[in-house]
Amino acid sequence: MPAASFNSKVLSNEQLCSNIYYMRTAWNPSTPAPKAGQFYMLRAWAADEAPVLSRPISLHLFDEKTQTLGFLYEVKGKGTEKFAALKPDDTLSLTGPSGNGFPMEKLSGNVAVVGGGIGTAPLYQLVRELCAKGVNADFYAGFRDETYRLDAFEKTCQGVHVATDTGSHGHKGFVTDLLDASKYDAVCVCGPEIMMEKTAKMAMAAGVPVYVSKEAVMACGVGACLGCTCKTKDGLAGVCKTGPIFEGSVLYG
Amino acid sequence: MPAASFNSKVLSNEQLCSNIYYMRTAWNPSTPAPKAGQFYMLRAWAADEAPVLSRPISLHLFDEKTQTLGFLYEVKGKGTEKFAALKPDDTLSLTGPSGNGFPMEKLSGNVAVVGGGIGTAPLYQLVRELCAKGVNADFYAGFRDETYRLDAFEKTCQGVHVATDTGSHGHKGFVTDLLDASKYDAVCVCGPEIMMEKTAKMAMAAGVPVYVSKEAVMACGVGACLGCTCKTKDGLAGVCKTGPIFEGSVLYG
Amino acid sequence: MADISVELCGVKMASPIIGASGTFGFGVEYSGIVDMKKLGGVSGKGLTLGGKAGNMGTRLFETPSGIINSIGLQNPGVQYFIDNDLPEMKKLGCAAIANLGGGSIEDYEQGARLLDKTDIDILELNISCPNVKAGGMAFGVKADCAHDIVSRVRKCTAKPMMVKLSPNAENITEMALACEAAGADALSLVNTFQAMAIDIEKRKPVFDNVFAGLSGQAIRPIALRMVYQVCKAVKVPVCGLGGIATAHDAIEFIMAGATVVQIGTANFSNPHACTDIADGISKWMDAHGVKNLAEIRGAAL
Amino acid sequence: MADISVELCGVKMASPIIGASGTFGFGVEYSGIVDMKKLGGVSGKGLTLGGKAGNMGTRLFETPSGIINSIGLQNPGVQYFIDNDLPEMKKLGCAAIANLGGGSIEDYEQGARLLDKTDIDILELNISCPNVKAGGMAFGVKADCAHDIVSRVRKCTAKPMMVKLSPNAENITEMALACEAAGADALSLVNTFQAMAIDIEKRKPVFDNVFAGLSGQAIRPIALRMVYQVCKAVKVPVCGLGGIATAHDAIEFIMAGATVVQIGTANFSNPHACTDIADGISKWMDAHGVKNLAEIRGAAL
Ligand SMILES: Cc1cc2nc3c(=O)[nH]c(=O)nc-3n(C[C@H](O)[C@H](O)[C@H](O)COP(=O)(O)OP(=O)(O)OC[C@H]3O[C@@H](n4cnc5c(N)ncnc54)[C@H](O)[C@@H]3O)c2cc1C
Ligand SMILES: Cc1cc2nc3c(=O)[nH]c(=O)nc-3n(C[C@H](O)[C@H](O)[C@H](O)COP(=O)(O)OP(=O)(O)OC[C@H]3O[C@@H](n4cnc5c(N)ncnc54)[C@H](O)[C@@H]3O)c2cc1C
Ligand SMILES: Cc1cc2nc3c(=O)[nH]c(=O)nc-3n(C[C@H](O)[C@H](O)[C@H](O)COP(=O)(O)O)c2cc1C
Ligand SMILES: Cc1cc2nc3c(=O)[nH]c(=O)nc-3n(C[C@H](O)[C@H](O)[C@H](O)COP(=O)(O)O)c2cc1C
Ligand code: FES
Ligand code: FES
Repeated sequence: MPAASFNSKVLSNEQLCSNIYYMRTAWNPSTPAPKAGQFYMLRAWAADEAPVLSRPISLHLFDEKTQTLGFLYEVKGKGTEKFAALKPDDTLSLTGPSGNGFPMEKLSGNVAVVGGGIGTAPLYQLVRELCAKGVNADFYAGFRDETYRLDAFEKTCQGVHVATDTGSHGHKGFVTDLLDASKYDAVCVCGPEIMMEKTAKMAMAAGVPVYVSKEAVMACGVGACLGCTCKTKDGLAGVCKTGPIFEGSVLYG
Repeated sequence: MPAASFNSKVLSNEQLCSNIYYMRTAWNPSTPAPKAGQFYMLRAWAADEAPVLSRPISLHLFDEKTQTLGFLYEVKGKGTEKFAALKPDDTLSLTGPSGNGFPMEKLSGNVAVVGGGIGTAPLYQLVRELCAKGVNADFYAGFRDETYRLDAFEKTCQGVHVATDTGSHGHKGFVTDLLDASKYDAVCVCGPEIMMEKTAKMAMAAGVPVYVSKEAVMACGVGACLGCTCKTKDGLAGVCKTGPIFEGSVLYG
Repeated sequence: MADISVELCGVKMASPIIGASGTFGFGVEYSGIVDMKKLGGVSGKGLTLGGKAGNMGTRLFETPSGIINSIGLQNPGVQYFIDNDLPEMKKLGCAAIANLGGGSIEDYEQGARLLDKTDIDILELNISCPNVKAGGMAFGVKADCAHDIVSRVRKCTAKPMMVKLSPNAENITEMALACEAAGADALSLVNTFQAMAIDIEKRKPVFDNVFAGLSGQAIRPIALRMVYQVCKAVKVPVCGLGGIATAHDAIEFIMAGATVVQIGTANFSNPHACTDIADGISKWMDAHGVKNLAEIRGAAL
Repeated sequence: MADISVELCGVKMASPIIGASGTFGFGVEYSGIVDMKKLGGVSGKGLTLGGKAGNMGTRLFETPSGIINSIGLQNPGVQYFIDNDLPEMKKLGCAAIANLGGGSIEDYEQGARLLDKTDIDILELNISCPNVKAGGMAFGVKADCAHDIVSRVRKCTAKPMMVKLSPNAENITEMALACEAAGADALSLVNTFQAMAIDIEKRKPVFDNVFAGLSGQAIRPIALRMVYQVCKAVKVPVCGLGGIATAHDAIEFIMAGATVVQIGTANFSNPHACTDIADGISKWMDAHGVKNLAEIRGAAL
């Protein structure tokens, strides 16, 4: 289904902690329904304003009943700063949903869902979809210091395991310290590159399939520009179309 | 005295009517004091944001006691739109004061001060300075339909004469219909180019010296780029340094 | 409503707006976003005879009002395109333009021969891709090299052939005249400007290839100048591009003499750019009593 | 604090930051704004032997992240400069660089002879102004023409001579090598890019001369590429410019091999640009343990 592009009203845009915001916007029901692991290209500034490129942000929540999209984002630079300045009723332009999304058909039994920092963003919709189809999802989250959206995850998942670098919440150390991949039928992970690689290699060593959400700088977000490639064992792959979800063995095999 | 460049706090920024705003900002007393007919280059956006160039806006009011600068401006495009969005306590960058200003030493007796639309902006500080030195200033103002700041002019000037294109206020027609230049010792004018030319030619025909405030697109505003020239009978002249106030005979002689 | 249809090399187009090569996929990717029937055509991703994996390392970099790209002509090869992408492209409802790049002259010739037998509407010969290490660039820089390759490819196809010029050409007018003399039916310009960026933390160039191509609004004033110069010099129709983002920009290029324009980087800032521009041109023409594009084409020359 | 002083052609400079010709007056205009002692130098308005009234019509036009100018070398003439402006410039406390343009070779020669007898620190030979109708441009485009004029002016002065290159040169590396061979002590690049704009309401070019010069951040990625290419090719020191607006940008040029940089259009967006950049470079060096500019100069080559 090709991506659509539409303007959306901001419903709320809340600062959760230091640099983390949670924004809800109106979904346009004449556009394709998004699923976990997919993303939209977001823009909150005019076409002739900086930055030139729109910014990819994952689907954090899709509530078809209320026709609401949720985005969890961290303020990093120019683009996300402009998102943070949005107020209810402001207009946001969305292009998507893009990407393959998590392979729901391959996820069953017990699934470990592992997030690092803002990498937890796409995982909330994932655990929602997993729960909805009766899959048991345990959530493992690593943060530097402050945690966010754990309440939401706790309402949805059986097990929620937290690690922080500072020890302010949960285990002091890496989230991967907490994970025993061999207990699961599959692992899904999103976070900093080293953390994803470590998690993926742990899962692969345990013979458990692992699905990794990759990042890349994007221009079009719809597979048209070929700007967003990442290395895989079969050569370069486009993150926005072939990904952003890749099997660990394809990336690190 | 070379121009200074400083950041200033917005004190107020009020919409007077459709596209007309009146903004007050804090003057920096370590910078040269401005005088009527001079202007500042204003910027309310980052150096790397559009538009590239800062915008010249005339001194509408300078109150040395309260260290306040007043700017009266019309929203025309990108730059002035950004001014209009400013709120108290926002920061504005100012470069100036620039330009020659009205020749106070040549203004005495009875002076006609003639403005068209937003061209009235520099004339308020002018009538204030004229009154302060005991010169009688009559104010003639032409507007399309809506009028603004007349109350302020009325408090300062003996005679205030208004014309509007629509007839909504005062005389229906041109402000030049109201003016008998021969009654005055000098005429000062700022407004649309055709209106300035007409006024200047009337004054020149009556043998009365006339001072005209010119506009030009400006880059530096301090005489460094030579981008802001206008035609005079002695060749091209830089508006930001030699001007913006020119004798009518120099422009239209 | 003003008539914004045009004819380019005998191909009828609903509007003078074409999606630019490399920025618009094969059109299909934008088909959920853009009403393709309003476009004059889509110029597909640049093709090479045998296909290419494209460049390693950073491929995209944002600059003030522009982007630098180092895609490196990633493409599945001419035959794969013909078998898989062209049928989809032909369903879009606008002209299908195949953009052909390459390393050696022989590859260009063979690619053109293959495309000649298909139902592409126009062949756009890209002699200017700055991202391929071997060859490519030289053809686009020296007028005599360009003449050579264009006349040889000319013999391989009866399709309307539009040659895409590089702004890095030593002399854009001479380049255009050489390509016209060599048998080009139309010229398109500009491709990207050779540019670079340095990662000051790593203290080395951002791109593995060091140099890459700048596009977007930043380059428009230079692109417009080149289009103007070329339109003054040649008789064949010209397709103008380089930083066009609004109807206003497109009209500038048309007044400089362009018959059609292409929209590249602007699609990334506004996915509806192509149709917004087409609609905006009609509107402007209506407001100004202009009935068809011929009335304003070249008006500023 | 890191040492950001440099030496250019034997002239000691407090920092590698120079106000660019035509954008910074003779420095005096910015003396109430910028602490001139922090600058390496000021390159004054472009001079011609007999002076020039400059161009009629529109002189400035804003573009995305850039401006196009058509000043047309308005200047009071070399002798007037020597008598009236140079004394003021010499009081600023940084190097006084005289920028010399012209129409004929003879004018260049005579201008250089006059300047040779003054206490200017460096002569910047502008062979690239695109805004003067007769001559000017050709010198900046063809390497052999450039070689000719540079070697002739070389004979007229013992001052350090920095030749300013045009980005419109057919081949920037050949151009640089030709100027070096002809006796340039340093090279500065880039001047403005030939560009244009069209007033679509009037249906004609915005500028009376049709073409004018694009500067500002828009051109930076292309300017940086050219500086990098030239630094790879020549042995004389290079002064890099073109769209530098921040310390980050300046460091990019230095890592590409530039000894000093000039700041032009950025002064219009931020009148403190020159000193902000100088301070920003020190700060960055401190944060990165870089003690002097030689440590990073050319690091990305
Ligand atoms: C498919 C996909 C989904 C994403 N989902 C989310 C999400 O749900 N929530 C969220 O907060 N972020 C998400 N991101 C990352 C987000 O797109 C970037 O953080 C954002 O584009 C940064 O833009 P900026 O203008 O704020 O920062 P910039 O000014 O562009 O950059 C600021 C700093 O961040 C770094 N940076 C920029 N882009 C990236 C990137 N893609 N990855 C890592 N570092 C980067 C830059 O190097 C720079 O140091 C996603 C990215 C992708 C590709
Ligand atoms: C010395 C001087 C003093 C000025 N004082 C004032 C003042 O006190 N109050 C005030 O409201 N304005 C004043 N102006 C005019 C003001 O600078 C412009 O209206 C402003 O720069 C427009 O910027 P913009 O980005 O909003 O519009 P833009 O987007 O730049 O332009 C919008 C439209 O306005 C036109 N325009 C742009 N600049 C000018 C101009 N300089 N003259 C006429 N039309 C223009 C454009 O052609 C365009 O059609 C002054 C100008 C000068 C030179
Ligand atoms: C990501 C990207 C990929 C491109 N790939 C090609 C290509 O394969 N073939 C080609 O002829 N031009 C290619 N171009 C150049 C564009 O078609 C166009 O000439 C250039 O970007 C200038 O136009 P713009 O400023 O509107 O983008 C590419 C441009 C971009 C940005
Ligand atoms: C208004 C203006 C006037 C200029 N005049 C001259 C000049 O007289 N001589 C010259 O060598 N360069 C001149 N230039 C070019 C600048 O010195 C500089 O090379 C160019 O603008 C690129 O740098 P920038 O992007 O930092 O402005 C001028 C540029 C501008 C914008
Ligand atoms: S971002 Fe354009 S192909 Fe992925
Ligand atoms: S605006 Fe630069 S000299 Fe007047």
